[in-house]
Formats: sequence, C-alpha cells, structure tokens
Amino acid sequence: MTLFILLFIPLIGGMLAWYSEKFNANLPKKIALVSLLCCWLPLFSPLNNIIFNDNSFALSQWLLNEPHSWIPIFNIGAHLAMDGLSLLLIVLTLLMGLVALSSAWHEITKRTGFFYLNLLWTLAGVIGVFLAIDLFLFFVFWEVMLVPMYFLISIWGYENRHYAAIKFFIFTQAGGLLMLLSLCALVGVHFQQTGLLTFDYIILLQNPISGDLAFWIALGFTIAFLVKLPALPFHSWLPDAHTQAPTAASVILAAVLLKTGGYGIIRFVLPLFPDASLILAPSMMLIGVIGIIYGAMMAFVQTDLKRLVAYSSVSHMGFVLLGCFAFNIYALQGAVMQMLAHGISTSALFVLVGMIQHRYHTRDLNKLGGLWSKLPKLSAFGLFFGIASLGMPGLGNFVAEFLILLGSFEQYPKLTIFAASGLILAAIYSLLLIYKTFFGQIKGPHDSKISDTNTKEWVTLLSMCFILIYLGLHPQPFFDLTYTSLTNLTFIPSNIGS
Amino acid sequence: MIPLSWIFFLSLSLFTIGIFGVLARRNLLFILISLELMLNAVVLLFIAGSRYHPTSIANSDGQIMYILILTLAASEIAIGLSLVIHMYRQHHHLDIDKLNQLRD
Amino acid sequence: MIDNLFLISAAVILISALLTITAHNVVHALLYLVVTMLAVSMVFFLLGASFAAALQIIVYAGAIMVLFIFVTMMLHQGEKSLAQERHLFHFSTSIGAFILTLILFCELIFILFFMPLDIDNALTHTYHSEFISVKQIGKQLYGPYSLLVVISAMMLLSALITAIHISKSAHILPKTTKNQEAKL
Amino acid sequence: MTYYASLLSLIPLLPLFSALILLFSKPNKLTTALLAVGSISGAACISLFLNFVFWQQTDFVLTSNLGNWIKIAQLHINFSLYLDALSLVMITIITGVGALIHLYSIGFMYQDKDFKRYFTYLNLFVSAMLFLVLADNLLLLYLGWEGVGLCSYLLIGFWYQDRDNNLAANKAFLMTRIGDTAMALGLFLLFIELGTLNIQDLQVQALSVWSSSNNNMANLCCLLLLGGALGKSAQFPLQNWLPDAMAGPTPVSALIHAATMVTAGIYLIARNSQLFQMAPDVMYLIAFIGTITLLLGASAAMVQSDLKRILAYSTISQLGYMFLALGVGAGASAVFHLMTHAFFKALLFLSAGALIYSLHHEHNIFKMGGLLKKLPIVATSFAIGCAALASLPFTSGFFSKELILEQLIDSGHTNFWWAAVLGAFITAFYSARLFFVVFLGDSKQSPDKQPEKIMSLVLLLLCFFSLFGGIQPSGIQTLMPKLNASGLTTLQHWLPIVLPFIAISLAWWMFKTNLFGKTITVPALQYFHQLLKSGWAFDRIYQVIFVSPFKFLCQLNKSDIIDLHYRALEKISKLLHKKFSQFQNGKLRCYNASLIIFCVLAFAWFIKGALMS
Repeated sequence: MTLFILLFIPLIGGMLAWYSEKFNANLPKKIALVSLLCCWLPLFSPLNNIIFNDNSFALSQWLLNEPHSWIPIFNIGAHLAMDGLSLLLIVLTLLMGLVALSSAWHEITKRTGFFYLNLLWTLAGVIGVFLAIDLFLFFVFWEVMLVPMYFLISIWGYENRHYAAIKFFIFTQAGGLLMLLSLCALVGVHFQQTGLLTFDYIILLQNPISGDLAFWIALGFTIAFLVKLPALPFHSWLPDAHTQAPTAASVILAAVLLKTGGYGIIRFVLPLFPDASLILAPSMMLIGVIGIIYGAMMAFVQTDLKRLVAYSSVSHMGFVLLGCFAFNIYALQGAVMQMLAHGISTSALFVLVGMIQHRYHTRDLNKLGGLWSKLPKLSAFGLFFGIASLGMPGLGNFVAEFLILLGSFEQYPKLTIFAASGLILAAIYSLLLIYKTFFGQIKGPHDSKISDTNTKEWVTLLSMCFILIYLGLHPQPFFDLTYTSLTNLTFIPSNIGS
Repeated sequence: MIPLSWIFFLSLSLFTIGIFGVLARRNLLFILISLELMLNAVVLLFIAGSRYHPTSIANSDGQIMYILILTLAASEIAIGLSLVIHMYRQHHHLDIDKLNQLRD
Repeated sequence: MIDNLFLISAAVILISALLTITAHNVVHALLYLVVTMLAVSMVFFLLGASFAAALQIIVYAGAIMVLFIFVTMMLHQGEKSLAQERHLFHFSTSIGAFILTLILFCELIFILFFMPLDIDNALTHTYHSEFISVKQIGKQLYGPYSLLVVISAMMLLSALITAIHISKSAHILPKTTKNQEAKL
Repeated sequence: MTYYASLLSLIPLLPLFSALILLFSKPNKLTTALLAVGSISGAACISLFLNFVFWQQTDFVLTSNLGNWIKIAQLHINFSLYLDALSLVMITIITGVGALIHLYSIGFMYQDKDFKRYFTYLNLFVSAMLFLVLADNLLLLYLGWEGVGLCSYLLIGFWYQDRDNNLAANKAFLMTRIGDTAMALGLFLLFIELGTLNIQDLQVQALSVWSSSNNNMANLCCLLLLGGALGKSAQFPLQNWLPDAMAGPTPVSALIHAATMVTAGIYLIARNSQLFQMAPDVMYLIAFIGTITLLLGASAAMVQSDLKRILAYSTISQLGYMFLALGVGAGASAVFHLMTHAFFKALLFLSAGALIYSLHHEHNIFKMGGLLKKLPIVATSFAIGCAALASLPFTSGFFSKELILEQLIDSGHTNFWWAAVLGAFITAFYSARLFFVVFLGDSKQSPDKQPEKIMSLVLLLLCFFSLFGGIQPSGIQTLMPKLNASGLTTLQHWLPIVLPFIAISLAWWMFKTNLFGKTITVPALQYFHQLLKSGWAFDRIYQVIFVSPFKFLCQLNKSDIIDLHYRALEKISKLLHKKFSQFQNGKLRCYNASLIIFCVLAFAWFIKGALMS
C-alpha cells in the first residue's frame, strides 16, 4: 500500500490546499510544503534498504510491487511498482517539487490555493506515470499530469500565456491519443497471439510481439514519447510553454515533465518491441543528433533568456534520445544520468531566470547585463549552472554526456562526431548566456534597492549545486540503482553499426 | 388497364414540377402550394402501388396511406399558413430570402 | 377507353400544375391547384380507389384549398403584391432551379425507362378488377392499422393547438415588438 | 611508501581546499593572500621534497587512489594519481612557478577589489592543472584539462566590466573547447579499441593490439589526441586565441599562458609517447605543425607593438619548438625546454607586469623608452629573460634549445633544423628589439611608482632560476642523452651559438637608425607588416569561414522554421473556416437547393453503379 499512499498524499494535499485558501491566504503554501515533505515517508523503506543492505535487487527488478485489480472485465489492474529507475525519477520529482515550491513562495499571490492544487496534482500525475506498470493506468496518469499543467501556464503565466498553454495542451494531447491508439493495438495483437487480454506490462513483456504491425505500434509509442521529450519535429511547444509559464511551472515542466518522455522510451518502447526498436534505432539517433545541433543553434540566437534555456533543454534531450537508442549499457546509464543532471541544472537556471525577472521585470538579454557587480551571489550561481549546462567535467551533465557519446560511438561513430559537435555548440550558447546576463556593463536602471539572493533562494540553489557536484564526482550509487532495470535492455545486437 | 410506367411518369413529373416550384418561388405561399403538389405526386404513387399489388385479394393499403398523408397535409398546411400570417404581420412581405436572421 | 381517359386527366394534371407554379397571382395559382387536385381524384377513380378519390375531392380540394384561399384573402395582398410578385419571380432568376430540376427529371426518367429494372412483367399478369369497398377500408383501418389512426389523430390535435397558438400570439406580438423597438 | 602516497594526494587537494575555503568564506585581504599562497607553497614544498626523495632513483612510480568515480561493465575509472619522472618535473614547474606567481600577484593585485575572487580562481586553476598532470587515467586528465580551460576563461575575463575581455575569454574557451571535443572523440576511440582509459595500460595495450605500426586506427587515435593538444597549447590551426588571452591580469598570463596551461598539450603527447610511437605519420605531422607554428609565432612577434602580445607570440613559437622536438621523438628535450621556458617566460611576463604596473597600464612599447635607469631591477630581469629567450650561451634557454637542435640533426630532419635555426634567429632579433625599444633610447614616460618589494623579490628569484635552470633532477637525465657533439658537423655545431649575436647586432643597428618606430610607406611592405601584426590574419580567416556563416545560418532560422509550420497549420484552418462559413448564409432556398443537389448526385451515383455492373 505504500505506493498508493505516496500517490494519494499530493492529491489530498492539493485538495486541502485549495480548500484552505478560504481561511487565510498563505495557508495553502504551508499545506503544500507539508504534503510534499510527507511524500518522502513512503519512500523511506525502499530508500534505506537500498542504502544499508544492498541486496534489495537480489530477488527481482522491482523494489515494491503492488498489483490490484481495477476494471476486471478488461483485466486492467491498478498495478503500481517501483524499481531503481522509477525510484530515482520520483526522488527527482519530489526534489523539484520542493524547488518549485520555494520559487513560488513569494512570486504567486493571486489564487494561491488553486495554484498549489495544480502544482501538487501535476506532481501526483508524474509520480503516477513513473510508478504505473499497467499500461492503461500509465495512460490515465499521462493525462492527469497534463491538465493541471495547462491551468498552471494559462492562469499564472506571462504575456501571451493562453497561446502557449493551448499549444502545449494540443501537442501533448495529440501525443497521448496516439499512445492510447498504439496501446490498444498492442493489447489487441497480444490478445490475438496469446489469447490473454491484459494491460499488464510484466505479462506483455514475456512475449513481445513482432512483425510489421509491431513496428507501427512501436512507432506510435515512440512518437508519443518524442512529443513529450521534445525531439526535433515536435519540439516547438517547449519554448513557448517555458517562456510563458510562471517559474514554478517551468521548473516542474523542465525538471520532470520532459523526463516522462525519456522514461517512457526506456520503460516501454525498448523492452516491449525489441526488433522494432532495432529498426527504429538509426532514424531515432539521427533525430537525436539533429535535435542536439538544432536546439543549440536555436538557443544561440534567442534574445529571451527563458527561450534560450528552453532550447538548450531541447538540445540536452537530444542527447537522451541518442543514449536511449544506442542499445548499450554505457549509453543507457548516460541517458538516465542526463535526465537527472539536466533536470537539476535546467530547473536551477529557470529559478535564476525567475529571480532575475522578479527583480528586473524583464527577460530580454539586450536589457540585462553586468549583474555581477549588482548581485554577486546570484551571478555566481548563474555562472555555476551555466557552466554545468555546458557539460563541465566534475558535474553531472559531463558524466552523462560522456557516457552517452561513448555508448553511441560504439554503434555509430560518424553520427557521434556530429553529436560531439553539440558539446562545442553547448559551450557557445552557455557562454553567451553568462556573458549577456552577468558580465559587461549594467544597462538596466540603477535602483540600488534590488536585493541579492535571500536565504531561501540561497539554500535552494546551494543544495542544487551540491547535488550536481555529487552527481558529477560520485555517480556510482545512481548507476548501481538503475543497473538491473537497464541490463535487460542492452542486448547488444551484432548487426547494427560499423 | 393503365400501365404502371405511365403513372410513374405522371407522378414523377408532378413531383419535379413541385420541386421547381419550391426552388424557384421566393414567396412563402407559393412554396407551400408547390409542396402540396409534391404531396399529391407521392399519394398518386401510393394508390397506384396498392392497385397493382400482385396479390389475390384487393389491396387497400394505398388508400389507408392516402388517409394518413391527407391528415399530414392538412396539419402541415394549418401550421404553414399560420406561420405565413405571422410572418406577414411582422415583416409585411412574404419574401423568404429576407428571413436570414438565424445566420449569425 | 380507360387509357385515353387517363391520358386526358394526366395532361390536365401536368398543365394545371405548370400553371400553378408559374402564375404571378396567388389566387390564380390556387385555383389551378384545385383543378390539379380534381384531375388527380379522377385518376384515383380510374385506379379503382373510389374512396380515396372522394376524400381527395372533399377534404383535399374542398377543405385544404379553401383554407388556403381563405388565408390569402386575409393577407389583403392587393395590386402591390402582384407587382412585388412579378419582381420576385421571373424566369431569369430561376434559371438555376430550372436546370437543377431538369437534371433531376432526366435522371428519374432514365432510371424509370432505361434502367434494366424488371417492374413491368411482375405486375401485368395478375391483377384484379373489382373495386375496394369502403367497408373493406374501414375494417383494415380499425384492424391492423389502428395505430395509424391514433397517430394521425394525435398529429391533427397537435397541428390544431400549434395553429391556434401561433395565430393567437400573432395578435399580441406586433404590439409588443413595436414598443420593444421603441425601447431599443 | 604509503606515507608518500598520501603526501602525493595532498598536492592537488591543498589548492582545491584553499579555493573552496576562499569561495565560501569572506576573509580580509591578508588572510586571503596567506591562505592562497600558503596552499600553493605547501604543494611546492611537497613536490620539492618528493624531488629530493627521488633525486637519485631513476625509474620510480608513486600512485595514490582518492576513490572510485565510474564503474560500469568494462569502464573502471577512479580518481587515482600517478607520479613518475615526467609528472615530477611537471609538478615542480607548476607548483614552483605557481607559488612565485601567487607571491607576485599579492603585490600586483592588492588594489583590486575582487582580490578574493582572483585568488579563488588562481588556486582552482593550479589544482586543476595538478590533477591534469598527476592523472592516472585519461578521463581524470580530461577533467583537469577542462577545469584548466574553465579557469583560464574565468581569469581572462576577470575584469568583466570591459567588453573585450569577455569576448577574449569566450574566444579562448571556445577554441580550446574545439580541441577538447576532438580529444574526447580520441578517448572514445581509445576505449573502444583498447578497452581501457588507464594511461599506463593504454601504452601496453597499444603495443600488443596494434601490432603493425602505422595502422590507421593508431593514426586516428593519435590524431584526435593531437587535436586536443593543439587546442590547449595554441598550435597551428587553433593558436589565435593566445594573443587575445593577454586581456587578463599579467600574473595570470604569466602562470597560465606561459608556464602551465599551454604546456598541457606537450605533457599529453609526452605522457602517451609509446602510443604516438605507433603512429610515425602523426609524429611527422606534429613536427611539421611545430615548425609552422614556430615560424608563424616568431614572424608575428617581430612586428607587434603591444608588450604582452610580443610575449604571447613568442610563447607560441617556443611551444612550436617543443612540438617540433616531440615530433622528432625527442620527448625529454621537449620537456626540458618546457621547464626552462617556464622559468624565463614567467620572468619576462612578470617583469612586463611590473613595467605595466609602474607605467600605469601602458602596453604600447613605443610609448616607453629609456627606462634602464629608472627601473633597474625590472631592466635586469628583462635583460636576463631576453637573453634566455634568445638562448645566449650559458643561459638555461641556450642549453634546452641547443639540445633540441642537436636532436633534430640526430634524427636526420635537416630541413626542420634549418627552420629551427631561422626561428632562433628571429627570436633573438625580436627579443633584442623588445629590450632596446623599451629600455634604451630617449624616455617618453617616467614611471610614477616603483614595483612592490615583493614583486622585485620574485623577479630576482626567477632571474636565478632562468640563469641556472639548466640543472635537472637525475630522473630527467636518464631520459636524455648526454650533450655529445659527436654527430654534428662544425657548421651545425657553431651556427646556432653565433646566430643570436648576429641577430642582436642587426637589432642594435636598426634601433640606432630608429627603423623600428618609423611608419612604413611602401604599400607592399605595409600590407606584409599588417599581415604579420594580425598573426597572419587567422582571426579574419576564421571569422569569414566559420563564425559569420554560423551566425548567418542561426539568424536565418531565428523564428524556428519547424514552429512556422505549426503556425501555418493554424492559419490554414482559420482560412478554411472562413470559406466554409459562407455556406451557412441563412437562406432557406440555398438549403433546399443543396438538398436537391445531393439527391441529384445520389441518383447519378446510383445510375453509375447500376450501369457499371
């Protein structure tokens, strides 16, 4: 039952926060904080039996497995299970929930109750996505996390937030529907082949379907996840959603919602359709590489700070896609690590951009400049996270990108050379970001009352720095955690690649 | 005995004349009149149909259908005409093309 | 003998129908319509449906057409409406409708005569001559078709109520609409 | 032995800890200086102590493991340090020169308000360099490599208010980043081919796996590693970032762009010497690039007017010498030249710093003159530095450059020898020109303040080293054959010794007829002078070939072509909506007509169907 508790806490917390707004204005924040903190309790048991007695993976891949029946007629079960990969991503979600909460603490003033409802329900949806093992339940949570995010962007966003919110909604909804189609097709084909109608992932895993229909179903799933992980052709919702979303929403969007795409590929596409994903692999890696270069080139010319960071995350997610379809253990570990490191570094950048916007009321790079002399602490953090996002060794992003490129070099050397050029392009736009905002002469008005980072912001940013450094210097625990769930994906096919 | 195809031709041409009447005339009254024509054409067919029905005993379904169509025509005309009056009272003309407020 | 009688009445039907729809004066159109109705009742007689013919004359031509004429008289159309009518309907505006109906007519004729449908042979061999008596219709009506009677009764009732309601509100409405306009 | 291991691990960690302490605490200037210089001099003492310990032993190895980094499948990487003769020399140079430069920069940077930030970056830089030099595997080396690049970026752009400094810093970081990416690709290839990234195992595996020398995989790996070295050591294709890197404070230029960072490339090739032995073509390429850079740097330095840019171009040409030595297989002589160069180039830069400090940030040498009397210490240190640079006899520069020239002949590359000698001539010429223009002649400006005592002390210490830097620990001796002049012809032996004097007299003659400051009228000569001044116009070439097309392409695609497609989709649907709404015009007759039209079509379809069958 622990997983269901973990799921219901944010849901109930959200309702309470919304209801409590009637009593006084800043009660919802506190309730949201309390519910986020006690989300950690259910995680306590799996966490400590991993840290202390690390034989937790001895028996099976799943740390916690809770099958319950939900709709018996179609044999749809409310089946939640957690393995190393989902545990990692849930911990990331909760962390980023706290960061989003801290950044929204002073920024959101109107209708706070409803805001925290949406925030917590998005988190609940995402946790559900990471835990759901039953495909139907997975789809339900896929939609649950989408609707509150739409409200977050469209109500508390900036100038043309409606356009961005609607665009975000249409893109992800189209992806979701495509996934629903392929999901039903998968179950149908499985039923024909084995006469067993089930939506359960573990059973579907036993006898993967093959043939050209499997290819189309795999393609359906992959496209749905490509929309969410913004791969190249479907990425155009991300910059708009990020620029118009309030800081808390764009932190959640960047840190967690993008990861559901990557998680989906690793969890559902690769194991369920082994030979179809082999056929898909070259084109997907090509899309990944083009995404890296295209995202970086787009980030280079942006004048809006948030758009620049948004396009940079398109480029980083291109690396994840490259890693997922490279089919060897290094690339997959790199992809998971990239999801974690990118989640932290990009959301930190968004928190910083939020702070700059909160103080200077502008995101335009041409109007910003010389922040180092006015706000040294904030600029120091900005420099650190800018450097992290360009992949400086000793920080999480470098380890991830190194592993991804190492893994994909083994399969497609020529393609990886272009992907490696992404490292140079990443350096270009990160340096541009740092130079345009923090160095140079001050352009903005000189009101001296603008305060540097207060303790709350200072603590959140500093903790994120330590996490990134820890990820960079000691990533081994994360590798061991996801080792079991990734090894069965890495059937290194001898036929592809030179 | 009248060959059925003639009756078919007759009712068919009557029906087409009715349609032309509905399409061409812009006065509501004339539309109602041509509607009546179309109804008669249909009734003709019903009666002919039952008359030529190849069963041993005499078949009167056509005429029963005629009775029904008759009541239909009557009620339809009653409402049609009251609408015409209503329209005339309000717009002082019966041109149907001017009645397009429902559009926007 | 019956055939040429049928031909005459068919011709009358067609001509008067054409005249109905092309007449400019409403009353002329109505009268031509009455003539059509009578000719149709003649055809009913030829087809042996004497009861239907009688009904046609009494109810259709008698009652409905009279109602029609009664209403047109109420609308005191006068000379103005005749000029208006000439303006509303002249051949050049309805050329589109004419072509459309012509195409429809040709298609129907084509289907009727040139399509390889086998309607003629089935009918010619067994037909019977005696008339259908009113008693027979009555038995049928209140036998298997009793439901039909109930439905038509309901329909007539509803038509009655609607007609009364609309014509009643017709009185009140113009007054209210006037002061509504004043208010606007 | 473990005692030494923990001592070894202390060397890179000391500066790191002091950098972190400085980062998070807000000490006053004195404690910052004490902490910073203390940690570096601590590391220097440890390395000196290790020198004494291993002075006699010829082949000693000391390793210490700081912990595990990445362990997946075959990839076992851990933070382990590896000390042998080569890295011992390197850490002595880095910590020795580093300590002196830290000491010097206390005086130099005392007025600056970002005193703490400066020393944090400097300490971070030295610790990254030490990690690079002591790394046991290529990934930790890469970590140090990028860390060094980052700190050089931060230090070049130290005075961030000025726009040019930032641009210079960005340029430096990006150029080195291109080299680093090539090196990263080299790392991947090496791991896939040889299954490990540990440097010592690599050398062993290379011998066994790539049996036949000169197979293309060995060439490819060495080429990629060379790419990294070229980027970092500012060699031929990627060298135009070094002159702009002079925008940083002068002690930074001394430490980073003369003594330590630029030597990383040479260390990388020297460290993987067996690997490069397997690829003779790449060795020849290294020699070739060395010569080109040598001549390019020297010729450009001849015409510069900015004091620090002259020294930057001379660094490029001296590095060219070292690459040349590496190319012909004389790794030890390259390292030896690296050591001596570190001392006298640091001396030159620091004395230039003192000069700028006292002349209140005056960089143009033609605005200085006749300072011999006014700044005696700076003048003497400058003189010794220039002498060593021009490799006059009995200076350390003489020993190391002679050794390289001799190695060139031993390995039979006589054409490279001639180029090297020409380079030596030009080097002597421009160092003499520099000295005469700055210190002799009529004085245009008088210095408003003398350099700090601490700066003069450091200068004297460095003078001592650059004169007697020739002595080396025994470890290097074994790698290096004795200075036997057996194989040389008399010309080859005496020419390099006589040549600097000829160059100096030529420079003296030109100075006397004050040809130096005169504006050139002859258009062809003027064009050539401009070409040399801009470092053979590499900046413009790269701007035209790479930068502007890239910028143009990005600007072209500013509004995201793919996004335009989606917006076009939206516009199309709006258009269709407008078109179709015309049908809803409220006229009954139109609705009837559409009804009849449909019947007509239905009949037509029915007829077609019936006719077809």
